[in-house]
Amino acid sequence: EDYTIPIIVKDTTSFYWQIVLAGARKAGTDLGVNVPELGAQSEADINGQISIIENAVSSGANALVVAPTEFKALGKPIDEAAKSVPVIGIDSGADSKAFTSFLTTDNVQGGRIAADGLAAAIGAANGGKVEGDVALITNLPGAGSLEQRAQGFKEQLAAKYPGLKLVADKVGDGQATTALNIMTDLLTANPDLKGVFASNLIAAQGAGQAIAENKMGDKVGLIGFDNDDKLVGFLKDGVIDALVVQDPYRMGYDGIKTALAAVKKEKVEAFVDTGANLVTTANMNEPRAQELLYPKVK
Amino acid sequence: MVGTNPHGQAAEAVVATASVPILELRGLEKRYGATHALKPADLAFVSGEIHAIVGENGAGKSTLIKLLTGVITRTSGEVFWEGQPVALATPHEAIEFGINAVHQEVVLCRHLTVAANMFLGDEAVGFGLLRKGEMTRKAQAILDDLGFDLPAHVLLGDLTIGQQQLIATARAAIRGTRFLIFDEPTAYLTRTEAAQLFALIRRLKERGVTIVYISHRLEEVFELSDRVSILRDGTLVGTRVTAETNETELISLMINRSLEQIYHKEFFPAGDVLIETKNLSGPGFRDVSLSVRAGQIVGLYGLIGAGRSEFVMSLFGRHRKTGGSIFWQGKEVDIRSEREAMDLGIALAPESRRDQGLCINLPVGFNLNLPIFPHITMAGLVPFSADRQRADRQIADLQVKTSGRGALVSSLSGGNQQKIVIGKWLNHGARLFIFDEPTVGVDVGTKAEIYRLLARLLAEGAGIILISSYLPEVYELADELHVFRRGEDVARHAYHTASHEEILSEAIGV
Amino acid sequence: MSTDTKTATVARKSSANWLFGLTLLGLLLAMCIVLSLTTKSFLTEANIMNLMRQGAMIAILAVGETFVIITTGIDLSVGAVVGFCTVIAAWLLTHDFSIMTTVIITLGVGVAIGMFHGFGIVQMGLPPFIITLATLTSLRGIGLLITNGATINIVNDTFTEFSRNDFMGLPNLFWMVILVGVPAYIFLHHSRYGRYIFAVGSNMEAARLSGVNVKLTVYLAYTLSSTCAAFVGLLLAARIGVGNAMQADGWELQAIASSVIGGTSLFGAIGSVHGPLIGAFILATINNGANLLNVNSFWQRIITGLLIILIVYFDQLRRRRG
Amino acid sequence: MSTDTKTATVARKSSANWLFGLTLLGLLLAMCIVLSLTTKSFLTEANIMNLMRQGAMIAILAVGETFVIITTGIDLSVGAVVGFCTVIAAWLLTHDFSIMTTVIITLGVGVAIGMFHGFGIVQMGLPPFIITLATLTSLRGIGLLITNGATINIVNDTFTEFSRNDFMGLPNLFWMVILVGVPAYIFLHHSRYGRYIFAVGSNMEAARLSGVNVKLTVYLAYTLSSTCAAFVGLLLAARIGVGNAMQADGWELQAIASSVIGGTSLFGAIGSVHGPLIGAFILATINNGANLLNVNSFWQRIITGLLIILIVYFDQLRRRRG
Ligand SMILES: Nc1ncnc2c1ncn2[C@@H]1O[C@H](COP(=O)(O)OP(=O)(O)OP(=O)(O)O)[C@@H](O)[C@H]1O
Ligand SMILES: Nc1ncnc2c1ncn2[C@@H]1O[C@H](COP(=O)(O)OP(=O)(O)OP(=O)(O)O)[C@@H](O)[C@H]1O
Ligand SMILES: [Mg+2]
Ligand SMILES: [Mg+2]
Repeated sequence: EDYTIPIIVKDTTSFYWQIVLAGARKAGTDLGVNVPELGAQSEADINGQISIIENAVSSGANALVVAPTEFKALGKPIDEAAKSVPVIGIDSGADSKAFTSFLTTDNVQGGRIAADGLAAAIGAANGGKVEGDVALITNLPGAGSLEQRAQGFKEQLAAKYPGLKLVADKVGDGQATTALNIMTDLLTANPDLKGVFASNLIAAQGAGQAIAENKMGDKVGLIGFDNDDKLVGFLKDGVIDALVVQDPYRMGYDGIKTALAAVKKEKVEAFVDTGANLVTTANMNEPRAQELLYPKVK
Repeated sequence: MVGTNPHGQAAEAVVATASVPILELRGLEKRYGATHALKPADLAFVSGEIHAIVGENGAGKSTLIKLLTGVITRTSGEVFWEGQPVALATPHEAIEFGINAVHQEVVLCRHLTVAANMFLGDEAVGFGLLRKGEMTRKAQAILDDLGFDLPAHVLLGDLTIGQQQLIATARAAIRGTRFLIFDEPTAYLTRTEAAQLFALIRRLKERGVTIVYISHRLEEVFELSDRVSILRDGTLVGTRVTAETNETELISLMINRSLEQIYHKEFFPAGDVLIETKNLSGPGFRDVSLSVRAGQIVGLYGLIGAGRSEFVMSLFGRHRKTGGSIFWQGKEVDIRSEREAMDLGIALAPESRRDQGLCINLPVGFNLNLPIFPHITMAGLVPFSADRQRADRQIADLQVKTSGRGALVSSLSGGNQQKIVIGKWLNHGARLFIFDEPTVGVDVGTKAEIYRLLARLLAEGAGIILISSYLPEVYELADELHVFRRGEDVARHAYHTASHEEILSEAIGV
Repeated sequence: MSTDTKTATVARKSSANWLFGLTLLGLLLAMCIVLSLTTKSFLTEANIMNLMRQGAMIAILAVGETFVIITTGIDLSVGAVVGFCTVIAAWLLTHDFSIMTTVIITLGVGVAIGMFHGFGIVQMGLPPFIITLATLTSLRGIGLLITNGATINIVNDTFTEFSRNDFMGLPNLFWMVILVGVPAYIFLHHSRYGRYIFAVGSNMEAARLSGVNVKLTVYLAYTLSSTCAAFVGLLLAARIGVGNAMQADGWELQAIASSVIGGTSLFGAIGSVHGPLIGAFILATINNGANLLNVNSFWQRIITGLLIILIVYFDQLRRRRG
Repeated sequence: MSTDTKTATVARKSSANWLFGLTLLGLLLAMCIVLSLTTKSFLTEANIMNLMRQGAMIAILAVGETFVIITTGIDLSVGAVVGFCTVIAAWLLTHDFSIMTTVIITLGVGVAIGMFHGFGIVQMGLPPFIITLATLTSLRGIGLLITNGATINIVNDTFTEFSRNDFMGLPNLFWMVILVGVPAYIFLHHSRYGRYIFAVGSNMEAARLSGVNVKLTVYLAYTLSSTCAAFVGLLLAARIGVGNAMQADGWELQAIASSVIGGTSLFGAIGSVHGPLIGAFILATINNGANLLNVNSFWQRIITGLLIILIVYFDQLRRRRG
């Protein structure tokens, strides 16, 4: 029998989501499932994702794998969709009890890990002293997972690292160039800046470039989130001290696999944490890190 | 129907008490920055009269009219309406008093229908909705009553500029119930249409409407008006009872010197044939065969829409011909673009200065030199000096009234703009000059200069095609006169070999 | 005289005007027929309902935008106004305002934004492009400030269910298109101020000389546009159940594209209400169809661009031959 | 509002044209002085160099856009062209093309896109807004397709270092502004085709009847705009070290805003090269200043919007007063 299980990500135009899609594609070929790859125009495009879910259901999918753009907003549409087909959630949560299964990274936890990583980097660079000014760069306002990372990061700073003072909480407009400009200006305005958390791929690209340009890799700790060749290069060069890396490939792969199981009325795990890992310059050559850093996209 | 407002109630006939001024100006003045467009003027319009205003280009006539209709605000002075001081700050206020104007450049909405334009700002409404059918019917009735053979339901933009002018007139007539101003209304009209207009004006006068009439055609002034005021350089130099003055006096008041002859005509021996068409057809005209020789003016006369402009546009490469052939100095040519025509040695001053002739929001010098940039370009760049010299020379030669070559064309008066349209071709070194309605809106003095200029071009060995809807002009100037009717060349006359009446009936086709 | 021939061509043109609306509708129908034949899921009740929901919001925005474009203006702020108004609505609802009050206040915000645009254009003499671009930027900022960059959840179920429910077999969102479209049609084509909008777009000076209150007309057009956008903001808030200032990013371009596809001229004075509505649903159908056909989302962008060119091109051709 | 007052304004303005450029420059200087006094880091060599880098790319885009706007057109595609060209450049470099070849091919792509716009406008008769909006959409799609939605990492250090390095004390990126600005100035203000651009923008028919090759002029303007955008794509690729189709999103609006702040009229026939350059650096200074003053990112948006209104308004006022 032919099964169609669409995977609906937040934003098809970023590398992270391409890894998720690659995992799903692989699962599709492995399991003989037809996997349409769908996604909104940007991580903030809630309405676009709702329309895609509606269309996917009415086009006769057997199950859906969804990465909800926004916790609350996607709740009702997912409830609605779950009336017709099983829905598997990946990456982020939604305000719905209708998920058959749920494979996510906890983004708040990811933010905490980033804070830990930053504290470690600052400690290493300053002879063990974990104190000084730090900053946060968020790529785009209004995107749920980025808010959660910021939240986790700030909570952890307040709870565990009283010596680290958040002097700037900047939000860009989705452009690497803007993140680059923000980072350059941060370096200018805060000569004593000790560390920065750039909470996604694009923001980390911009921030990393600014640090590389100003040759501040040794002085300023930088933690990124997610990974691509560019960021791995920065990590190698010591521009970036650590990356918080999720396992998007597995989310995609297991999402489809779980969905197929659900369609076949097999028993599935209700909740799986796919985890967020801190990959540093030191541990980046370990096999697991390599697997995460170089996913099999093509 | 005339003089009724759009809702059909008859306007109260105003009893003309000849001595009471309906509108009076005291010290009315307008400055545009450094330009003193109208110096303090005192003038009283008597109820029920036809009051003509004459003056050179840029004398301030349109400025005066714009002040009276609330289009622009005055710098100082007072206006009294039936003895009461009034602000006249907005067009709306003027319309409320029953003051309306047909402005010099047709100002209506091309995208609306004729009927919608006629009722614009004063629509018939029922239950909050427009009564479109009713307005179209009424508009048609008014047009028919005025004897204008125009449909009310078409888009205004689909009419010729002359026809648009008639619509503007009709519109003003139904709204300017007390005081109506015409700013050069006949500039784009042919004889028959002008006659219709005069009939309308006389009927309005009978109804007691006060009329102000601005024209550069003095015979119209004498035909129509009761009194005439003269403006020179923004100064009101006098008012005369029309019956007690004459053309010579008016001209000398206007230009401060006398002008013995307006139509300056010189005869030159006909030279070689510059251009010849054989059975030329194209959009809007067909089967036209004519030739132009050096030293010769070929006049094209016809009613509006007769196809003359279309014909010359094909000669100039603006439209493609659909049949026949063109010979340039004996050789058959296919003129595919304006640039090709120019390179052959053809220059064309088009009929509509606003739509075709000028880049209105660019400087005078820029406009004058636009056709000749390829000639003065050196190493891809336009040298300052050449640019400047040529512009300044044209401004001086044509006596363009402007603050300098850097002034924008839009700040010039209508007649001076027309000089730019012509002037931009004089540096080009063409052999065949096509002038389409070259003297629209031009004052008598300038007209005489333009005619002199034509003679100069002929003397230099050029040939000229002169299109005019103003019969005396082509009649007096053309060595050979062609009459166009509905796209065809229906008659040809040598200089002064036919009467005005003959030519007119050939043009109308009766 | 030439009048006769002119009248004829004009008559043909004006009768072709209505036909033109029909022909765009024909294009929409043709697309639907093709999709019905090529996919098994297009012509299902569920999908048609989805399509109606998906096209609805841009359709309403496009109508508002059309008023502005007819006056030769442009309103780049509509997307930002939509996003901003989701925030306003969500804030009000979470602060226990009734739905009625929320709707009224949110629409009032739309009116105020439109008035501000009118003020900028009429009183300050700013180009519409600039003032609406500035509001776009600022409104997103204000919305983000109110929500502190996050989203506000709307807990009012009556409100959020509205956008999902149907009435007499049609989605409520589609009824809203009718609710806006019919008065807009009457206003634009059959009322005095509707005509003034055309007059101002055709020749502002002529309109002024005719005693038309040009300033008021400009105020009106921008206010209508912003109010439509505020209304869409309410609908979007109901549909997504949250207030978030970054929503509806780029919708202004979609609204303008819908309007132009629907025959509105960016040079002003030409436009209708039905055209933009059809234009918006054509765009929605392209997206819906591409999803159903499982077209890669990158190809979808490419195809959308090409289709916009083709549609507008053929539309121009037809009108020229008219 | 009336033509007459407008005309009067413009008449006086044309003599004040040069002064006007100076006065915008004055505004820029005033902003710099205020920032020097309120922050200790603004007037440092490092920051001034940063500012020069930050404004450079929009400045070049704005110059290209200005050519188009003067012809009464608009080019919405420039942001997308920039993003697309980062992809082209990155792809070429990772496929071992030399920097020289990469630069030439990428600029060639820009030329081709501009020609396509010219074709759409001149031959197909499409409104500039529509054809460039369509290219915007399609180009992003093609770029995403090439990169498969990811980024291409550029490993060529000579290439990426270019955007970081200085020459004679000025950042290379700023030299690029000069490299584009000076020929653009000469072209627009002193060459025959530069003048034709103004003529076409003022009155296309009059230009045509004066022997101007209107079609060629339109082609030229759009080609220059796209080529500037392609050039910026190269600079951006060098600066961020990746090719990514989604970069430079919304830069078209920034370029247009810079141009208008710099005195270009969206109704055509009014504009310069120095104006847009100053406009772009004014916008860059606003952002730089806000960052140095650590203004909240959301407030930054609000302030940018308000400043745009204020600057354009006072500029209008000054021009009106002469
Ligand atoms: N908007 C304006 N700005 C500056 N100067 C102006 C403006 N309008 C008119 N002028 C100047 O005012 C003077 C009077 O112009 P006006 O249009 O009243 O002349 P006119 O008598 O109607 O001439 P014409 O017969 O050519 O129509 C001219 O010198 C003209 O250049
Ligand atoms: N592009 C066209 N294709 C076909 N017919 C046209 C075209 N343009 C104009 N015409 C028709 O050609 C005829 C001639 O119009 P034209 O404007 O040339 O007359 P004219 O003699 O120059 O009169 P006017 O004094 O109004 O300029 C008109 O009947 C007009 O409708
Ligand atoms: Mg005049
Ligand atoms: Mg003619």
